[in-house]
Amino acid sequence: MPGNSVLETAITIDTLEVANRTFITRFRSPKIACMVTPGQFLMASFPETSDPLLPRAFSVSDAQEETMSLLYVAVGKGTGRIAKLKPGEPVVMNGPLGRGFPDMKGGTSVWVAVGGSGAALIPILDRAARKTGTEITFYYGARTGAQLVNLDGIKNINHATDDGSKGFHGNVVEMLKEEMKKGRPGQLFGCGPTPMLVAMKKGFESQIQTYLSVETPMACGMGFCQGCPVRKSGEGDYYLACKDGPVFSAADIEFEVGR
Amino acid sequence: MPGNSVLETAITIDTLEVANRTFITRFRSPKIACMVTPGQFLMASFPETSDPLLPRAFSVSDAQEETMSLLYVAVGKGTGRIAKLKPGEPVVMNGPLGRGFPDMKGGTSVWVAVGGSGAALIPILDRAARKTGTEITFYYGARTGAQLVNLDGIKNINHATDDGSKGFHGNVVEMLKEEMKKGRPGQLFGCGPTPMLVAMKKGFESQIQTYLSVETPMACGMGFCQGCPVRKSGEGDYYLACKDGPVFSAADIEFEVGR
Amino acid sequence: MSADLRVHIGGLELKNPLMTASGTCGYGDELGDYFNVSILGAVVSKSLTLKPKIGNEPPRVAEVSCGMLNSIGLANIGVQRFISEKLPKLEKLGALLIVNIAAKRAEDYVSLADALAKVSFVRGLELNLSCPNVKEGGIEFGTDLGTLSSIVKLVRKVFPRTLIVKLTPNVTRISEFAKAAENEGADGVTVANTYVGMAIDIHSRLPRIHTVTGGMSGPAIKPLTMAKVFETSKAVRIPIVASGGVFVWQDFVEYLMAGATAVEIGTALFTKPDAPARFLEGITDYLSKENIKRIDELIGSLRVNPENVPHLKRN
Amino acid sequence: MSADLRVHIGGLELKNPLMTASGTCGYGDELGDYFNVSILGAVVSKSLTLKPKIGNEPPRVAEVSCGMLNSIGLANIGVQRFISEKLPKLEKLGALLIVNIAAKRAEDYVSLADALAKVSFVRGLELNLSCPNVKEGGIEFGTDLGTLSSIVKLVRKVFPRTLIVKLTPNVTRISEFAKAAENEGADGVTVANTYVGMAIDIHSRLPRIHTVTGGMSGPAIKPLTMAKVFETSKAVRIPIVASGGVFVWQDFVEYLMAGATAVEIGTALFTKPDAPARFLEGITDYLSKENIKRIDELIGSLRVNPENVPHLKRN
Ligand SMILES: Cc1cc2nc3c(=O)[nH]c(=O)nc-3n(C[C@H](O)[C@H](O)[C@H](O)COP(=O)(O)OP(=O)(O)OC[C@H]3O[C@@H](n4cnc5c(N)ncnc54)[C@H](O)[C@@H]3O)c2cc1C
Ligand SMILES: Cc1cc2nc3c(=O)[nH]c(=O)nc-3n(C[C@H](O)[C@H](O)[C@H](O)COP(=O)(O)OP(=O)(O)OC[C@H]3O[C@@H](n4cnc5c(N)ncnc54)[C@H](O)[C@@H]3O)c2cc1C
Ligand SMILES: Cc1cc2nc3c(=O)[nH]c(=O)nc-3n(C[C@H](O)[C@H](O)[C@H](O)COP(=O)(O)O)c2cc1C
Ligand SMILES: Cc1cc2nc3c(=O)[nH]c(=O)nc-3n(C[C@H](O)[C@H](O)[C@H](O)COP(=O)(O)O)c2cc1C
Ligand code: FES
Ligand code: FES
Repeated sequence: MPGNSVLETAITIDTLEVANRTFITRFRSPKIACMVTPGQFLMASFPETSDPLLPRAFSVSDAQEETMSLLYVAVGKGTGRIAKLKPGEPVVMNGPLGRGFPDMKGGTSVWVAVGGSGAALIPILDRAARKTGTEITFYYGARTGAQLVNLDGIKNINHATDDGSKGFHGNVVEMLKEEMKKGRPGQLFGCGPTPMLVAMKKGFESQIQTYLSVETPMACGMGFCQGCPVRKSGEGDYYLACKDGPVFSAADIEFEVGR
Repeated sequence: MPGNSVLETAITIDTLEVANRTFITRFRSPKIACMVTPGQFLMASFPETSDPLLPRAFSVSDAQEETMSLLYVAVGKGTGRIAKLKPGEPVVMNGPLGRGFPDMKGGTSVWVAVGGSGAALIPILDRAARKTGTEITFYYGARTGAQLVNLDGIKNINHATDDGSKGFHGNVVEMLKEEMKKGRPGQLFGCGPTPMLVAMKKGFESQIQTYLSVETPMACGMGFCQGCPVRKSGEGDYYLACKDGPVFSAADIEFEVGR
Repeated sequence: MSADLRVHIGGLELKNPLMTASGTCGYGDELGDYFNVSILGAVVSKSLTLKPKIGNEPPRVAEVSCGMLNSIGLANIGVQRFISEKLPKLEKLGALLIVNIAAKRAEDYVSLADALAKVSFVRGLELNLSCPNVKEGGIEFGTDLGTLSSIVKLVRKVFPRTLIVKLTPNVTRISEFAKAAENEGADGVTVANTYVGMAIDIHSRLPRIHTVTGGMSGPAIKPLTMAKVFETSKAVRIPIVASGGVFVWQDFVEYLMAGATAVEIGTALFTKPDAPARFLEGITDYLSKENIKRIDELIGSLRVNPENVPHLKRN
Repeated sequence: MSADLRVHIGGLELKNPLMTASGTCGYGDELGDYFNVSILGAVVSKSLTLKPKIGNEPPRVAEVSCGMLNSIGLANIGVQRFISEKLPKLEKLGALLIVNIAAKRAEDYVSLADALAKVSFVRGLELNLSCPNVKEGGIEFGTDLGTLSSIVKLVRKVFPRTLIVKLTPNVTRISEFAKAAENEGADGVTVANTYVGMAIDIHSRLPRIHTVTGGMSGPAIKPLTMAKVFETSKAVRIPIVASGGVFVWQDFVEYLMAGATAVEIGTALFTKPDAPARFLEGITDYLSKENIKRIDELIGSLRVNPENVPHLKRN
C-alpha cells in the first residue's frame, strides 16, 4: 500500500529533449523516489509566482534510489517552466499521490498500451516488472514516428503510428487487437489520451483484467477539492481520480460522454 | 530633444552583483542604447507571465553603441527576475522614456548627489560630462559601506555613509552642505530616495539650479494612465513623472506631505 | 515571550486567527498528512447537506490567471456520515471544528443545525448562504436580504454555540447583508465566498466548467475581498472572518489590518498543503520583530481617513 | 481571401472589433508612437468632464496579483481643450473616435453630449456611469437603475450617433442595468468598468492607493467580466462591448464567443503598447486557420446549454 505523501523540494539534475516538445527531467527527490509505485503521480508547484497558480500533475516516470524522473509534453505554462529548469534549481513536489497499478506478481504477463505522455509510465513499469520477474510488453502509439520517445534500455516495446512511419500502421488499440489474435496477457494496463482509454475499455474489459490510468483536470491531487470526479460504473456516483485513482479497473468506471 | 520611444526585445549579456542585493545587468539593445539621454528611463516587462503584470521602471545606467546597462536593487518580483536572466535571454524594453537632465554644456561644473539605486545614473552622467567637457563631481551616500557600488573607472566620487564606515560620516545632503562652504557648482543634480530629494529641494533650490529625478509608482511610463502625478509648485495641478519628468527643476515641483 | 495570538468569535476562543476554508481541505482530516491540525485556530469542514450529494458533472475545476474556477456542486457525504465517520478522526487530531452547512430550503438549514447542535465537538457553524454552483437555493439566499435574515433567525434559535454566516461577494453592497446577519444574532460573518466567473476553451468552444460559470478563488480575488472586508468592518460590530486569495502570510496580516478577526486559507492549500504551519511561523516572527504583544492589536489597524474612500462615503 | 472583420454598434461600422479602453491610452493620440491607430476598430478616449479635473492625490496605482488598482479620479483636460487640441491630432492619425464622458450630475452629461454631438468626427459616445474613484456621482449612477435610465434617456435626446453605456460590474445583476440602457435607446453597453478593490502596505499600515479603494483591472478580472458579458448577452439584443483583462488575442476570441461584439484593450497597453496590432495579427491568423469567413460568426458561438448555468437559471 502506498505510504503517506510528502512535500519535498526536489533539485533539478538535468533535462533532455527526447522527442518533439517532449522532455525528461531528472530530480534529486529522495523521499518521493523511495516511496513511489508505478502509476502514482505527484503535483509540481512554483511557489515564487501565482501564475501558474495550481500545481501540475505528473506520473512519476522512473525512480531509483534518490533520483526520480518525469517525462512530459511541454503544452503550457507549467510544463514549459519545468522544461526550462536549470540544473540545481528547486521545484516543490507533493507526492507520491493516488493509487497506481496493481502490484505485479512474478510469473504473470502484463501488456501495457501507452499513447502520448502515457509513455512516462514505461520506465517505472519496466523496472517493477524486472524486479518481480513479470513478463511485460509495451504497445506504444503516436501520430507519427517523430513523436515517439526512444527509451534506452527498454526492450519489448512495439510501436504503432497513425501514419505508418514507424512500426504498426494504425493506432495502438488496433494493434492490440491484432496481437490478441495470437495470444493474451494476464493483465492489460493502459495510459494515454482519453479516447484511447475509452477504446480499451470497450474492446477488452470483458475479456482481460484491464487497468486504466485516467487523466482529469485536478486542482489539488490530494482529495481536498473534489475537483476530479470519475464516474462509477452503473451508479450515479463518482470516484476521485486523485485519491481512488488515477489507475482504475476498467470495469469500475465509466467515461463521460460528450457534453 | 529625446526621440520617440520604441519597444525592443533586449538580449541579456551578463549580470554582476555589485553590492548587497544590487546588480548591474547589461543588454544588447541597439535602438534604445543609441537614443537615450542621462536621466531617461525605460519600462522592462515579462510577456510570458501575468505575475508580475506591469512593466518596471529603470533609469538607463549606461549606454554605449549597442549595449545598455541597468543598475538596480533586487527588492521584489520584477527586479528579482531581471537578476536571474541568463545570458541570451530576452526581455522586452520600452524606451527611452521621459525627460532626463538638462543637456550639459562644456565649461560648467555639475555636482550630482546620489543615494540608493540612484547610483544607476553615475555612469551615464559621467560619460555625458566627459563628452561635453563638463566638470562633474558625484556625492554618493548609503547607510553603510557594503551598500556602496564600486563603479570602475569613474573618478570624482565622494562617499558618505550614515555609519561612517566609508567616506563622510553622515548623509549625502549634510556632506553637500559641508562642501558648499568651499565652493559651488553651476548646477546640482539629485537622484535617490524621496527624503533625500526633499532635503535637497529645501537646502539648495534657492541658491543653485537644482534638478531632481523623482520616483513614483508608475503603471505605464508613457503618459497613458495618469498614474504618476507630481505636484506643481504653487498650483493645485500635477505634472506626470513619466512624461514631464522624471527629472524636474526642484523649483517646479512640490513633494507630497505625509498622508 | 511570544505574542498572544488568541481571537474570539462569539463565545468561541480560537488559539490564533488561522482557519481553513470550507471545501478546500475535504473534511479536515486529511490535512494531517502535511501538518498538525491542532495548531489551527479552527478547521472549517466541507459544506454538508442533509443527504449526501454527488456533485456536478466534470469538468469541475479550471485554472485562470492567478485564480481558479470551481463548480463542485456541494459534493459531500451528508451530515450523518460526517458525524459518524469524520468527527472521531477530527477529535483524535485535536482540531477545533467549525462545520459549514448548506441547503436548498430554510427548513433544511434548521435540521442540519439541530443535528449538529447535539454534537458538542462541533464548536461552531458556518452557514453557507452563498454557494454559486447549485441550481436552486445557494446564492439566491445570499442575494436576498429577507431570505438571509429569516434563515439566520431560524438557525440562531436551534444552535446555541458560535454561528457564522458566510456571505456571497456577488452583491452590490455586502455590508447590508452583514448587518442583516448581525441583527438576527449571528456571532460573525465570513467575507466572502467565491465570485461568479467563467472561462471558455476557444478550440472546442466549450465552457471550461461544466456548469458554464463557476466560483472564482485565489490571489486574483484578494483585493476585491479586501475591499469588502473593509466595507463590512465599518458597518458591523461582530467579528469578520476573511476568506479570499490568501497565499502568503503577509496576506493574513493585510486582512487583519483591513478589519478581519480571523482569516481562512483556501485555494493556497492546493499548492501548499502545509501553508497554515508556514503562515503561523511567518506571523509569529513578524509580531516579534514589530514588537506586537497581542495579535488583536492588528485588527482594523489600517491608518486611514474613511473620508478619503469614495466607496464608503456613499453609504 | 482574408476574413471580414467588420462589426456594427448602432449605425456605426467598425472595421474590426478591437477598441482601446478609456483611460488606458490617454486621449488616443500617443498610441501612434507604437502602432498605426487607424487599424483599430475604434479609439475610446479618456473620460472627459465639462471642466478640467486634476484628479486624485497619489498614490494612484498599485499592482496586485495579475491585476492593478487605480484611482486616477478622472484627471483630464476637459471637453473644450480636448476638442481644440486633441481632435485635430486624432483626425490626422485616421482614428475612428468614440469619446468617453463622465459627470457628477445628469445635466452635465447632457451638456457634454450636446457639445460633442456638434463635432461630427466624434462617431460615438461611451457614457461612463461607473467610475469607482470619484467621491460624488460616478459609481452611484451606475448602481441605481432609475438614475441610469434617466441619464441615458436625456443623453439619447441630444446625441444622435452611436451611444454606448459603460456599466459597473459592482452590482448584483448587471443584466438589469444593461436592459435599462437598452430600453432608453442605447446602441450598446460596455461590460464592464473596474471592480472595487483594495490593498494595504503592511509595513506602513497605509492603503496602497490614496483613496483606499481603487478600481481593479487586468487579467485577474477577466473570468468575472466574462461571466457578466455572458449574462448580459442572454438579456439584451444590443451589442456588447467587453472590457476586462484582455492580455492575449485568445482573450479576444473568448469574449466574442461569450457574446461580445467588440472588445476593449486596457491595462494590457501598459505592458504592450503595440498589443492591438499584435492581436489583430493573431486573430486574422486564427480566422484563416479555422476557415472562418466573417468574424461575427464567432459572436455568442459558445456551445452551451443555458440550462446548465445555475447563475442564469435564477433569472
Ligand atoms: C494523474 C495525472 C498524471 C499526468 N502525468 C503526466 C505525465 O507524466 N506527463 C505529461 O506530459 N503530462 C501528464 N499529465 C498531464 C499534465 O498534468 C498536463 O499536461 C499539465 O497539467 C499541463 O500543464 P501546463 O501548465 O503545461 O499546461 P496548461 O497551460 O495548464 O494547459 C495547456 C494545455 O494543456 C491542456 N491541459 C491542461 N491540463 C491537462 C490535463 N490534466 N490533461 C491533459 N491536458 C491538459 C489544457 O487544456 C491546455 O490546452 C498528467 C495528468 C494527470 C491528471
Ligand atoms: C523613473 C524610475 C526610474 C527608476 N530607476 C531605477 C533604477 O535605475 N534602479 C533601481 O533599482 N530602481 C529603479 N526604480 C525603482 C524600480 O522601478 C523599483 O524598484 C521596481 O519597480 C521594483 O520592482 P520589483 O518588482 O522588484 O518590486 P515589487 O515587487 O514591485 O515591490 C517590492 C518593493 O519595492 C517597492 N517599490 C515598488 N515600486 C517602487 C518604486 N517605483 N520606487 C520605490 N520602491 C518601489 C514596493 O513598495 C515594495 O516594497 C526606478 C523607478 C522609477 C519610477
Ligand atoms: C474547490 C473549492 C471548493 C469549495 N467548496 C466550498 C464549500 O463547500 N462551501 C463553502 O462555503 N465554500 C466553498 N469554497 C469557497 C472557499 O471556502 C473560500 O471561501 C473561497 O475559495 C475563497 O478563498 P480562497 O481564495 O482562499 O480559496 C470552495 C472553494 C474551492 C476553491
Ligand atoms: C489607469 C486606468 C484608468 C482608467 N480610466 C478610465 C476612465 O477614465 N473612464 C472609464 O470609463 N474607464 C476607465 N478605466 C477602465 C478601463 O477603461 C477598463 O474598462 C478597465 O480597466 C478594464 O479593462 P482592462 O482589464 O483591459 O484594463 C481605467 C482603467 C485604468 C487601469
Ligand atoms: S484533484 Fe482535488 S480532489 Fe482530486
Ligand atoms: S506612469 Fe502612466 S501616465 Fe505616468
